[in-house]
Amino acid sequence: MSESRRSPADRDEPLYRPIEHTGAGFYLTAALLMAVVLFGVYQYVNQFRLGLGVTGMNQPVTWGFYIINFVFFIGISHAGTLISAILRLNQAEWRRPITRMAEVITAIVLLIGGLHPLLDLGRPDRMLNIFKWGRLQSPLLWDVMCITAYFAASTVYLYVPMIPDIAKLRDRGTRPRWLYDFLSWRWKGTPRQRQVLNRAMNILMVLVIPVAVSVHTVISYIFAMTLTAGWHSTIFGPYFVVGAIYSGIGALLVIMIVFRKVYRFERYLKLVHFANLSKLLLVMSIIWFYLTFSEYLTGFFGREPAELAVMMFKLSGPYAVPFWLMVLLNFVLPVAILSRKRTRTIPSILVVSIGVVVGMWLERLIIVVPSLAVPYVDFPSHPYWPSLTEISLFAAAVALFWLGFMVFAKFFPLISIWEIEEGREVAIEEASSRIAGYLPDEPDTPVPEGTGRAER
Amino acid sequence: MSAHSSRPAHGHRPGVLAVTQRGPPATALRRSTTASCSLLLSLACSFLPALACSPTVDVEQPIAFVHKIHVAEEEIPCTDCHIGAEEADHATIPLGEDCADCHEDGNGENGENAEEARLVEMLASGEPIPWKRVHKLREHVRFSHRRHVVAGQILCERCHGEVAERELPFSRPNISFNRELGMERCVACHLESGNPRAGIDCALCHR
Amino acid sequence: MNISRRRFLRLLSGAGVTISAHDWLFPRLEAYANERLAYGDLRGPGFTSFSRSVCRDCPNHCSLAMRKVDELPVGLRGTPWHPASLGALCVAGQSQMQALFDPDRLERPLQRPDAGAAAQAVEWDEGIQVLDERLRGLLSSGEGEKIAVVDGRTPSLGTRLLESWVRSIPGARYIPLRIEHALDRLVRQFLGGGAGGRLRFDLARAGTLLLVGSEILEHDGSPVTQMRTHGDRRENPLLSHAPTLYLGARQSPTAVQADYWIPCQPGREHEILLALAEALSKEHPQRDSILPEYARWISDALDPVGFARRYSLESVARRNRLDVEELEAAVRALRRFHPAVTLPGPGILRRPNGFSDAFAGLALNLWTDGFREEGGLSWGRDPLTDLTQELGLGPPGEADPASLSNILDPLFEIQRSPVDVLICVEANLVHELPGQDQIARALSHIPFVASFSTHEDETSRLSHVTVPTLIDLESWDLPSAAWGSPEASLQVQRPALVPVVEGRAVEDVVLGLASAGVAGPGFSPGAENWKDTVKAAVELIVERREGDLVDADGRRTLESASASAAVRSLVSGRSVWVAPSEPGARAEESEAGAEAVGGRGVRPERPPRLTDLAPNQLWLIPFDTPAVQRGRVLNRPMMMEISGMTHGLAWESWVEIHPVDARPRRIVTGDRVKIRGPRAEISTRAIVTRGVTPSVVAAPVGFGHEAFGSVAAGRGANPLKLPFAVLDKRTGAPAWGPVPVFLLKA
Amino acid sequence: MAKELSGSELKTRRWGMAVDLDRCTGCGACVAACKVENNIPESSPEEAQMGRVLRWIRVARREEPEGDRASVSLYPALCYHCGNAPCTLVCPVHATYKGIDGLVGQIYARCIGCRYCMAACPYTVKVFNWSEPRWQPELRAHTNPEVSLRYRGVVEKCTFCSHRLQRARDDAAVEGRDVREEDYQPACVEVCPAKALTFGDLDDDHSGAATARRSPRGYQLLEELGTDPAIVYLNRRERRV
Repeated sequence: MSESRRSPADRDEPLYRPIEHTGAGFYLTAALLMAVVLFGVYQYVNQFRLGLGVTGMNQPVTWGFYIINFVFFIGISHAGTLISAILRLNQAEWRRPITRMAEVITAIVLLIGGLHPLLDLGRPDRMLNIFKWGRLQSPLLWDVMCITAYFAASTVYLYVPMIPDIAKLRDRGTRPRWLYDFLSWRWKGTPRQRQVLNRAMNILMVLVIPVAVSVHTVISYIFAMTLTAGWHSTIFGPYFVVGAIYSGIGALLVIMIVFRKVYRFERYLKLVHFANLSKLLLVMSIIWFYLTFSEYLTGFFGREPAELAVMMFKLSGPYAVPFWLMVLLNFVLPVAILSRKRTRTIPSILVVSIGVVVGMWLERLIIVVPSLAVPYVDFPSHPYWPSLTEISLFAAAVALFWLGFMVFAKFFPLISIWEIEEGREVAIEEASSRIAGYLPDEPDTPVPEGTGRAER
Repeated sequence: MSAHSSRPAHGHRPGVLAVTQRGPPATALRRSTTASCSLLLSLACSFLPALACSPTVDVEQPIAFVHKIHVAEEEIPCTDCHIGAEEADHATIPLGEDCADCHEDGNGENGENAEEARLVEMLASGEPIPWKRVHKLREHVRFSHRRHVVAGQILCERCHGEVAERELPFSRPNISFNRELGMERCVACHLESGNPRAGIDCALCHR
Repeated sequence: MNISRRRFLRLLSGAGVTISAHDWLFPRLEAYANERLAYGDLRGPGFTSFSRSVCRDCPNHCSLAMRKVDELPVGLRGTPWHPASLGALCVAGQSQMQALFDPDRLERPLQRPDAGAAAQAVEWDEGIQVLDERLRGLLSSGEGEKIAVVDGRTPSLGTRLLESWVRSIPGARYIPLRIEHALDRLVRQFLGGGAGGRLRFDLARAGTLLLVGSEILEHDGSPVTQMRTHGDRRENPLLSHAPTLYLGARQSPTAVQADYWIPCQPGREHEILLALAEALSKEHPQRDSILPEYARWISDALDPVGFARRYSLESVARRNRLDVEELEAAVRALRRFHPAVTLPGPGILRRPNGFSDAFAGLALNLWTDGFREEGGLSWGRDPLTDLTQELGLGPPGEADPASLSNILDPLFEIQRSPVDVLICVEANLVHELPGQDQIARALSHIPFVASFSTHEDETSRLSHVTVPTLIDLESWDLPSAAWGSPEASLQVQRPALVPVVEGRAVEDVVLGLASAGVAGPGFSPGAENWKDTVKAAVELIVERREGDLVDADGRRTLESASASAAVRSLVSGRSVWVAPSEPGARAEESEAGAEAVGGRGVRPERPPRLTDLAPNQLWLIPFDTPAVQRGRVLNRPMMMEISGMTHGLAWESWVEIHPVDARPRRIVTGDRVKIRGPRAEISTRAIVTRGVTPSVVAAPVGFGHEAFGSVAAGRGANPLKLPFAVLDKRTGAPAWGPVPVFLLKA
Repeated sequence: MAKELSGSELKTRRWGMAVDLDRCTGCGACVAACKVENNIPESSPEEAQMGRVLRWIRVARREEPEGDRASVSLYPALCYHCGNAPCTLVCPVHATYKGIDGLVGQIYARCIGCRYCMAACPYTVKVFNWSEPRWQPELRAHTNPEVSLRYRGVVEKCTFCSHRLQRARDDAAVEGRDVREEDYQPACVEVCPAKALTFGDLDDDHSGAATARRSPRGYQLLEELGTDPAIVYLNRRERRV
């Protein structure tokens, strides 16, 4: 019936559907996720009251699930902004239905990931000491700065391209009106407004990439700046960034496939998008493997005892299962499945990307725990097993992510409507003229001055 | 609320709470913000008392001891009664026996008054005088009177003010910079003292 | 600003709720904060003072200073002028405060209608009355021989008092429960330091130290002296290159400190020793006279050729899976640093294995002749020895080391048990001796058992009356001389603080019984009160030894005139040591001691052979550690935590096994394992380590209390459940030597 | 009474320790002394099983396999008060810092419990209060008043008994002199029965600790990391810890 109220010419009606129609499934899922989140909150209150004793961390393994999840979630956050910024910057035309989802992932996951260090604090009540007495020398403080900057940048970067869509929603009279009214900044779509929007996006695009790279580099510095064997490595910066982008793409693919199914976006998210993204995933998988290989080979070849002890702990010790599972999920499976066109189907991509997300979580586990569990000196080691608190907080974080995504989808379109429209209207011409620009000039065209001189 | 107004800087300040109660313009969203803010604030308050170092309410001393009579008129040096000041960490409140040295016969040098009569009565009962402690150091502070008084040669007045002029017993801490008795004040004094031993190394003052 | 009525009310109620919540919360939180600050409140100006006492956890009797801040005890320190400890304290000694303030301490006597039944707290007089009646009954019927008293305390004036009270009753037996036996004592004498940190026995000339399972740094006795002596030996420039060889199954701290560890399975020490002796004696001028000595013990020795072949270094090394080079190095060391000293460990002697025992003595005699001639071994003189008589306590009885076995052996054979009343004074027989169930069964057949103990322990659970005792820090005594001290010292044990538990000293109970007529003729201590007795004793000593008085601090001799002042200071102030008038007066004792080591006159028994071990079986070797002290200190949480520290364990016991044994059983470090012996089964954690030899399970002794306070009870397992209750006949020490066991993953 | 001292008159020191492993028997007396002196509560059995024992000094055990056996060494391990301390570099709030006379301090009131310093410490000597420490009331009342009682959520570690240094400094200041070496000794050094621990000023060439440092037997733990620990181990045997 809503169809009848709107103009039949609105081809992008399916994109408004999730916002304007809420089924029982939504409430059920939300309630379920909410329950998980609330249980996590309850567990955290418990932890707040009783101290970190409720976790499974112990004397040599002083960092556990919270830090693993922190690195993991911040890594996932690279899905968005970085990918969408790079694709936008490259003017990759297939990006249009993807960027929004990627950016939403960033914003939500960054919020969740950024909370994890607080979960990990022994005295969360003294958290403000970081600002009051902060020492710039500590990589933890760099982290605080980078993550806040990244959060700010990526939220803005999510919000700015959303303004025209919000205006559309406002114009359609979608409730709550005040929300769209307030957020649309009186967007009318005037040429001036478009120009400002484009410029803002261009600036943000360029700005957000170094910030994003810095975030994960600095997170790797938390580890690399210590002398701990297995952490003290120069490759950690790029290694973390690559891993982050890798896991980000994996998460993006999962989200895309799930919401494509749920919200019936099949017309928008076509196989080509998945194929393109999965190629990117494949490339990242190979780069990731290359870096992992370099990291482990240098460690192994040097035969430095402490380094070797940590490595053996991972390769053949108690962490052998997660390690080889990680290699399987992060390298063997993606390469085996994604490198052939025949197997690059959506279900198999879903399997691979879930595998990548899990594999990247395992990678974080394998980076954080074994180095602590095998200290330089003789220290009786105790196996690290997460407690119920840690597991439920992890579950709560994941649930919160899905919940956040669902709630976002309830208020804002998951696919950038105006960009799709823009694509339809101007991009084909623009792209074809751009492609024409790549082609060799016709013989009768005069050669520009500059090129000629350069050749001489 | 007024009872808490004397709390030092790090303690709970009623003013902070009042800001949130004033209430921003009434949108549904912001109302809920108010609620959550006050919740957060009361949560935050729960940590502040751990920092409490002194009574926040006036305490009533068992005897209306007048420092003026003892210090200004009788010219008794501080350390005669507060024996710990030169020898130990805490300056200490004199024991009943120390009072009895002068007040035994129920006749102080200034003649008897009602308070002295009560003192003598208390001394006679043999029970220790129930002085209420007004100076409490925070648990993580290592403050040694000996270090300041003997090694640092800092006069009592420098911190405790004009005790000699005081006519009422102490119901509140009487550090001259009490309202801001925080690390900043310690550090400021340490920095300007010029004594090479009075550094600002944390372990000098933190246990 | 425009405020609607509704909004105003909302704000008002919000503020009200916040304020009232705050006002409700704040006082509580402040109370909470104040409670945390109450600590500061309790304290006065912060004046520090010290009061002295003596630690009686072990016979070393280290002097303690209890540090008090504003009269509140806050810690213990050693005092540097104690001749044996020189200011050090061992790990257990420092935890005494925890014993003092243990909430599980007994405060009133417990009475049980029947051994093992539920206990009922009774009034002090009521509890003693029961004991009184029992003893009086036997006394009046002249059946003194049915009374036995086991005393687990270290020797002191108090034990003398108890001893002479018991001995005054005709026939009654006084049995000191000295787990230390003659050889341990010798070890301690031998290594024990003298005053001023100088070794009393000049080990600089000892050259190689060959320790045959003798864990001088670990087992019983006085950790402080042992550790310190070890340190001194290392510091000695002459000795710093003299090697120490350790022959044993486990890399104990002693073995860790030794320069050579010759791993050796239980029961095969003799082989290696014989090989060493054979190699050494080839060059010995008295080889011909030595061989008959061998012959007395070894039938093999009758055939010198066969002996030489059988015990050649090569064949012994092969049989024991050792490198010949290792044994050759040992021989070189023994030869080079002549004369060597061999110290056989209790593990060797305690086993009913006269063979190794004898050989160890033989080797000792061979290689320590030089010292014997110079009279190197001499005993300090214990001032308490002469004192007891003058105090009216009668002559000290000859401590018969075998008497423990004399009493316990019949206990096992219940029918012949002559004991009607057994009194255990701070002696937890059931926990500390091997063969717990046997001992428990024996106790249950004694008509009346009384125990004196700070806690309700395993023995008091089986006794009819349990009388609380005081801890050393809150009672009076004159502990006996420090072990190994050449000038026997005397120190006064005074209450360092007001007794935490309102109780009575054992001696006060004894004196009370005696004054009520429960004593034999000839028991007439001057005072009725224990404190006065101690004071009188101190007075006496000062009188008799005026000239010898040494100030505790400066070690200056005091003027005679100040003797009474010294007495006062003894009782109220600081400790004073009395130098002996005739050092070394007991030379004959040293002979006896050496004799005990030589082991002559003991019938040799077959050593347990490796073939005795069934397939899949392992040897269980229980061992002592200073932080456990056979479980006597495990009521202190600190000891529970420190004892397993090097293995990363706390509050638990463990067994050490070799990977070779662990692998087929799929055991890894931290696994729970079951150890099944012929008589019992225990379950504890496994530590897989190459620090033990294969086919050995090494377990610390002392864990696995079933009672003894909530801290100790139910933690870990007691390996002494597995061996039989066997006592070494000669030394009276329990034999907890190797037991064949099965090891299973639980 | 104190004389006014100018800054140059006060001697700066670098307190350090020599641990003679030929003398150390691993008896654990230092551990007990430390627990008593510094009010370190006992962990509950459950916590201990998880590896959360609070301990500022411990006796570590190193096992180096040699075929079927191992050469075992025992050595006391405590905060090494590194000259170039990795933990102080990473602390975000200045709770662990390089203090006077080379001591690495830990301020519990400032610590936020991020445990970064623990992760950064190559010696694994810092411990964390995972839960509120449980004190038996009687024992809590008899704790050392010079050392604070810690609470859940903060990191703690050996301070070389810096409260003793503070006392010594006060005494010295009252007498108008410098702190002498004999004025100040941590509890573990004081109590060691084998006298394996020597404490002193490493900058003073004549002190016991400095002499030991020069000994051919001497070496620092993880020397190669460049942390410059203030504790030197002495060991004449080939096996080193």
